[in-house]
Amino acid sequence: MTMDPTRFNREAKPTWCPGCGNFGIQNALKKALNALELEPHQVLLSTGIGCSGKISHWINAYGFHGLHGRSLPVAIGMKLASHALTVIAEGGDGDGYSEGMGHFIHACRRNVDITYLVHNNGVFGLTTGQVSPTGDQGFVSSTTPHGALERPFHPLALAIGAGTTYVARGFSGDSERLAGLIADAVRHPGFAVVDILQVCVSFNPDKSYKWYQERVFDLDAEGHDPADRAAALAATEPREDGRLPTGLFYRAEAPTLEAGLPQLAGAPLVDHDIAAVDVAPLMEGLI
Amino acid sequence: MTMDPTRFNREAKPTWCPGCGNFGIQNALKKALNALELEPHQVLLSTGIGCSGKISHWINAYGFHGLHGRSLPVAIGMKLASHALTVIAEGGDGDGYSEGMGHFIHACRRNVDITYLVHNNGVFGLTTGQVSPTGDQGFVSSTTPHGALERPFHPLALAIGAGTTYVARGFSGDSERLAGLIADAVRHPGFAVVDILQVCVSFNPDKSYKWYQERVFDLDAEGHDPADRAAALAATEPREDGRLPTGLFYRAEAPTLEAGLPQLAGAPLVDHDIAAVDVAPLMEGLI
Amino acid sequence: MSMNQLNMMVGGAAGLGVKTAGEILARLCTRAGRHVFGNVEYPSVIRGDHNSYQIVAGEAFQHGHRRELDLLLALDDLAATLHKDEIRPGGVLVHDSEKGQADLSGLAERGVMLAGLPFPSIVKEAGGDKRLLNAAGLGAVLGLLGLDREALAAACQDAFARFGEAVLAANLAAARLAWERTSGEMAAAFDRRLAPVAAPPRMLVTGNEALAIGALKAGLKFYAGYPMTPASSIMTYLARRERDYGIVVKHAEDEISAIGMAVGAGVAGVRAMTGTSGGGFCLMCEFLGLAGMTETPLVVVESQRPGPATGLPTRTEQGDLTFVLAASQGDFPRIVIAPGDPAECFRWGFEAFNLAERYQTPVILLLDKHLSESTWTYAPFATDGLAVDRGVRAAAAAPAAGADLFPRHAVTESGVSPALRPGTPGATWTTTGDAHDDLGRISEEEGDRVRQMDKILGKTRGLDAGTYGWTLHGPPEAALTIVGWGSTTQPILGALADLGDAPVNFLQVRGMNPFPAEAVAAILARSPRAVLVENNATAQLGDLIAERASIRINDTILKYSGRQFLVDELAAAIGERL
Amino acid sequence: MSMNQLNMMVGGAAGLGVKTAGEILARLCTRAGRHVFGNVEYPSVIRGDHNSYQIVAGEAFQHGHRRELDLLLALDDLAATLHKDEIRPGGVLVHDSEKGQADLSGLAERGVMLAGLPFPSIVKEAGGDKRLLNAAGLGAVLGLLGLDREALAAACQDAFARFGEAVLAANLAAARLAWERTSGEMAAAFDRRLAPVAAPPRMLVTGNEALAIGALKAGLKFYAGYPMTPASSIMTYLARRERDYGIVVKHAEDEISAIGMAVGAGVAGVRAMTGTSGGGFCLMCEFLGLAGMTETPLVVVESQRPGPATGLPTRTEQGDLTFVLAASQGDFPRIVIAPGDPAECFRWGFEAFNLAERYQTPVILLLDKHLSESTWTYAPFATDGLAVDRGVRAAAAAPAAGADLFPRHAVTESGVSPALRPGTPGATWTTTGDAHDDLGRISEEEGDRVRQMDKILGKTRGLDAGTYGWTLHGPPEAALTIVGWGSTTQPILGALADLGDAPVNFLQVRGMNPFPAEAVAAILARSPRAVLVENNATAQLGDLIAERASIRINDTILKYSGRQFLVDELAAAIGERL
Ligand SMILES: Cc1ncc(C[n+]2csc(CCOP(=O)(O)OP(=O)(O)O)c2C)c(N)n1
Ligand SMILES: Cc1ncc(C[n+]2csc(CCOP(=O)(O)OP(=O)(O)O)c2C)c(N)n1
Ligand code: SF4
Ligand code: SF4
Ligand SMILES: [Mg+2]
Ligand SMILES: [Mg+2]
Repeated sequence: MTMDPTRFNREAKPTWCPGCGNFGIQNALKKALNALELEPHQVLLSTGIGCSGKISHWINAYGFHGLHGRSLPVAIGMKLASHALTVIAEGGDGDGYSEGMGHFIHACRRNVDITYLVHNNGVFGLTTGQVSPTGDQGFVSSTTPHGALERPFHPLALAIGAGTTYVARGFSGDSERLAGLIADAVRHPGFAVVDILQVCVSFNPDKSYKWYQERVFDLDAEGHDPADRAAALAATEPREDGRLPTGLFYRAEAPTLEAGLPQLAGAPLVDHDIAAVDVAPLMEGLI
Repeated sequence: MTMDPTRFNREAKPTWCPGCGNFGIQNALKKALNALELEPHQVLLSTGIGCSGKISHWINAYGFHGLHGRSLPVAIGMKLASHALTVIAEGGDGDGYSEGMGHFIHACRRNVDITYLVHNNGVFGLTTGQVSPTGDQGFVSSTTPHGALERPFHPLALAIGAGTTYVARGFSGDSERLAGLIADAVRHPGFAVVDILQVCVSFNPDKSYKWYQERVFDLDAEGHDPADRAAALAATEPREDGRLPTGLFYRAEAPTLEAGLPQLAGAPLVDHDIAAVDVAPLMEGLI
Repeated sequence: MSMNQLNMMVGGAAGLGVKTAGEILARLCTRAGRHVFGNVEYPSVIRGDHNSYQIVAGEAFQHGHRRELDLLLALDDLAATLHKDEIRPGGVLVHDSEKGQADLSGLAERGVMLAGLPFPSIVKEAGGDKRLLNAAGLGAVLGLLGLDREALAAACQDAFARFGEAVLAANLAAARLAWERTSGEMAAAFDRRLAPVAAPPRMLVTGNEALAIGALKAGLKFYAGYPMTPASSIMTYLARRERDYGIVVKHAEDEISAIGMAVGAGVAGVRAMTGTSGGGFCLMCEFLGLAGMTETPLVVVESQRPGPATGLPTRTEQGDLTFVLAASQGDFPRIVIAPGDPAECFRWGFEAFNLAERYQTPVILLLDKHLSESTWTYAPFATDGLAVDRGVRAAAAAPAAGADLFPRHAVTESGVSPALRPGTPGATWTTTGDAHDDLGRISEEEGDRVRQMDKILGKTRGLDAGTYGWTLHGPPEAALTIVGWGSTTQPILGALADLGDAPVNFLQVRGMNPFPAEAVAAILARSPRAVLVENNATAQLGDLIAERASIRINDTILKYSGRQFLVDELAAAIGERL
Repeated sequence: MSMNQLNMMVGGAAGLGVKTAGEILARLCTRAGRHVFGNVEYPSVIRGDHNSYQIVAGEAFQHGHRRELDLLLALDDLAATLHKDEIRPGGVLVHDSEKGQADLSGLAERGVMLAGLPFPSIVKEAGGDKRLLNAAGLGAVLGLLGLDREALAAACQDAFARFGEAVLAANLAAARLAWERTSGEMAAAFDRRLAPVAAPPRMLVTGNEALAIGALKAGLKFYAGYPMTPASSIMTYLARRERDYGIVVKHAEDEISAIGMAVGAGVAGVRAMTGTSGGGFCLMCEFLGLAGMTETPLVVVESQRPGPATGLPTRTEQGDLTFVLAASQGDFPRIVIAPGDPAECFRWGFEAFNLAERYQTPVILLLDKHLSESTWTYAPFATDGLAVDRGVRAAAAAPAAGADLFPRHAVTESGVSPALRPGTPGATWTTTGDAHDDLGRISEEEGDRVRQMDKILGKTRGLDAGTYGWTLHGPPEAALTIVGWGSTTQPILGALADLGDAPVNFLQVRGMNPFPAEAVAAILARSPRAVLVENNATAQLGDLIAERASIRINDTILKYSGRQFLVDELAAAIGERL
């Protein structure tokens, strides 16, 4: 049976600005889910608050649009409760790298089999353009009228440092390749991060499609070995020529957290029968 | 005028367990402050909650013992308000790397001229020994009776990844060398992290003084170049022989956040006269 | 209504410059000697959907907005469709007659004048695109309001000069082309004008701006925040002035850090503030209690928006009162004040710091989107009489007898311990969020615990909310007493003005904690009938009055659609009770 | 007092095994057919300072602890010094007569028997060190209580066998050496015994254990938490059973993550819980509101300790009631229940999940350290009649007519929308913490907002706290009505028992929200005099009653030293009012 390629579409039209990179990400995600031959009901999205986080409303899957900065804990709870589902956490760079930084680092080391997509546009879009942790030093925004003083970090350097087992970067302007990275990330057993360079036409117009297109390239083309951790870290360093590597930075094999939980070896928790749990032995134990 | 070397002592006796590594850290900190020729009133401590965080009660300096996980934001506020003071943030690994992880990463990139000392004992001491984010995988504790599943990270790998300009590791069993690292960290202009391998005799007894002494060594002895970022990152990787590098991992020069604030070029904010601020121009501006 | 009384709205998709056009109009009205009220409505999206800016102007103080529009400038079809029925007979709809598709049937029959303009052609002729639409619309409106060519040029100069010559020229051209079409016959048929009237210079000011200026006047030195509507504009207002006023403004990584930094700055000895809305305030609860326990002065602004959760991020509600009064575990003194308008925002934005230092405890200023982002007109606020009071401070660091520690939490008669700024030579102090003794040392002794709890809980006893915590507007005795707080203050005053000599007064509660229980109880006791007016679903002030003043007001006028009461809507609801 | 009624305390520095010894004694008493109450007091330090474990045992149910000790086992000088004056005439002090330095003067004169033992020599002779001290102490106590050599051996076997042969042998040796010294003359002079009496088997159970078992019975599948006394033992109890019961227990990186994971698990369709104390609850506020807004079932345990801030981390207080009732911005339904003892912890630990799923909203169980960590004895809780009710669930995923979405927030008569578990084929749904329409789509329409707010705020209307939210203990009419809640329940009942036939009854409030306003008002209306008994500084239940039942109770008995009321202390305070 061939599947309807439009099955992840929803009727409603996204409210993103015309030209926003989020459209490309939405497209890529749908393509990836299609390529993975999933049905909409098998997918559960946990998203944050920001322009990015609204995506769960416009992908036909079960979708929970939660709090700013908190998509990861929710997604982890979802996966542990219902591990037969494909669980994807998604949000912005403000969401994930500012408010949610603690969860991010801990998700990296926890290695639950979920996928995390970060729409990285260098700004807080929905709150009208304040600099984000990946925005350039000197970036002028309403909260930094004299230029941002903090230096941005490369989120993937942190992801690798914290032990993530699948680390990639995509570009919102190349849906096709991005779809491939997302599909791969979902296939990867364990925590998979895809940081996505995303164009924000309204608040970061200097980093336009053209600006990115002149800079992004695929690490693959340089013969990068994603098993080489040091090389992956090196790839996160700024380049003199300003070029921006994308693609798969790092991949490693490691048991998922779920693999360490024998109680998940059978049916997902959500399928357990809870009508008649016997707690008599516990009470016996207290006598 | 020579200074009284006991001036950082307080009357009260610490309530730490006999043999606790925190005594060594307390000692080292006092030695460092002494070596820096500071007066007690020039030092302001911001500490977290845990066995470690109580240290501010037993160092004769101005001390603020705040919340679990939040010593860094408080310390940053202190420094920006009163930048002539030496401000030190201090707490445990649960405090700083679990509850406080988000603040840690952002402090690393913010580069405010404060020093951060982490008492890293692999456990939550004060709450009776639950595994911390630097505890070993498989560590059995009350919250992980079947062994911890998450892999520990090396906090210094994260610190370097996030842009810290001074990154070192000390050992609570070697006060002398630790004091040197702390003094250096305080001298360093910018955010300085000293992660301290700390013995917890009550909840992590396997990692005893002896255990550590058999493993720790100074990176210096290997000819490590602290200016070499890649080498510093490599030094955070686990070694096959199980040995644990200490000493200065990485140091870089970068302008402090304060340097980017011309309003701090004169007197510290705390010395500004606020009796007669003229807001008439602001109101004019709204007409 | 006089021809100088105006109720106008600019509407259009986000991104079309609705707010810019609205602000220009509001400022023009202000400079023409009018009092103005401006209400901005926008959804939580960046482009598209629908924004509106409503301007109510007249010779008297303007309390709020009302439904019957004199003029609607519809920058797109959706704006025309959504608001056309709000135009009164005799009013005008300025719309796109060239490409517009909105169904305008019935309007002419109702006596609405249709000022259709070929906007696409106009902006093209002016040498630009959609970005000139708001200027063209502005030109049309100014034509209708009888402004002459020079006044139009001056208005454009004022609004667009800062974007450079070219932008100014294009906008002026677009404005002029539209002005030409409306300033003749159409203007003649319209019964409103914007002719200047003599008036003292007035600010057009939001609650957030007024509060920020008050805080600067108080000597604010440090502000940390994390963007969250409707509090963000406090941070951005302050950030822009950071160098001029020698303060530091920090966009922190999250709200926990923001309040943590403010606490740290307060500990270090400067006046510090943070601000957020309900969601961010959730994350601040723990530090709030720490400030209470460690006796650290701190000012927190909580500007409400409709909850729960993300709710309606850009709309208005008064739904966080109960939360703010109870936030954080345990008992500690907190001062909570809900200003009712920008003048009160200024005053309490100043005074909050004196209270915070005098009582060494957190002070919360409770605003909401309506108060934070709407504009009113005021003469510059008087600053004489505003004296900085930093509370009890130790002159020098004499340690407690027999101890090496300055007694940071010394028990005194007032309950306030002398403060000592870190850095002062001669001693040091320690403090902690753990229970402690007078010297700030951790203590689990029952005696210390009770002693210090009695001390902190007692220290705001001297603060008499009876003196500042309420205002009874209107006649002291009336058949009906309206009870409200915060941003409903001005709509209620507007409604009362509408009701003329009706036997109704208005008890505005401002001191939420400490609470002016006696005064409120006395007023309610002598009032034959009371009705609560609140911009929330459950009448939270009603609960507070029941708890504190032992009177349950059962009659309520509540609105919780995310919008503020319109003056006329409220007048009608009150009128029904008379 | 019968010779079977016992009030004993073990005291000593943290690290000396006070708790272990206390627990062994408590279990021995239980197995000897006694009802037991055990109270543990310890500071927030790991070694040193002072811990105590008090055991009150007798043939009737034991409500709480009281001052007059029959026996004090002082493992060090500090314990002897701190508690020696609590020993009644005729009671015994077991102390170190070899190296002990405590001033014991006056005790003998008061008729206290001094059971001095050479503990250092004993532990040395047993081949060990300080770690055998508690076993030696235990031996001494059991000797005094008349246990024979076999009973002593059995007790040691029970307590120490799990640590291996060698440890058992050493402990037994130490215990026996001490037993030999006390079991003769000294025991003969002591008037209390631990001879077995016939009784059904009883559990020795804490509130946290009872709650955890109730939750497991309800089908709890997921628990996430972050260590925080006094909630931690729920997590550790569950973690140990995680494989047996097929559940997942996660120690998260912080409390935000803990509640976030629980919300995620709830969204996915399992019964999920988190737990913390006040400081951690601060960090959970935002997710609490999100659960309310998205209609996600969730159970949160808040076990209070004295605040504000870190306060007294290992002590007890009821200071978070107001906070828990108001936490998070905006209005949403929350069910808050304060169980009064382990039996109620079990019942509500079970029932909370039914309520959470029936009303699709958060349920908070409010405990405190006293209830969480003290032990009482109960026959195993009855489980028949406990039926799992998962609320309204859609059988299959039929999307709303004309839409591709299952209407997650459909407006129904009851206000509860059928739930659909993610993974169900045939449709999908979306939901959000933003204001939304019936289909869970973000909506800023005023109509949708009001419709959904009315829906969620109305849905707990069917939950009648009048039926479960209160208990009137004692005679229906009385001269004095005690009003209390939560963990003061048992001390109050104990005090009432002490007061015998005094004309006093006790209104225990259990449903904090919804609140049984009518019942409370009716009871208070017919009571000539009422007094609030609360373990906090400001009588928070008093405020709640004033707010909800319009009655202000001015007479209060408050304790906020971080310790629970002693039964006799409370009986005296109540007695003064009779
Ligand atoms: C706790 C909390 N703090 C602040 C906000 C306000 N807020 C909404 S979206 C946002 C930032 C969005 O930036 P990002 O995550 O980068 O998403 P983008 O809009 O750029 O996709 C903020 C700060 C919030 N909703 N909740
Ligand atoms: C918000 C909050 N959560 C939890 C706690 C309880 N708590 C106190 S100390 C501690 C852990 C301490 O571990 P660590 O920071 O490693 O310090 P250590 O005791 O090992 O020095 C925790 C979880 C708290 N005080 N506040
Ligand atoms: S503001 Fe930026 S990120 Fe948000 S929708 Fe517009 S273009 Fe996209
Ligand atoms: S528990 Fe561990 S860290 Fe805490 S005082 Fe004892 S030895 Fe030190
Ligand atoms: Mg962004
Ligand atoms: Mg630790």
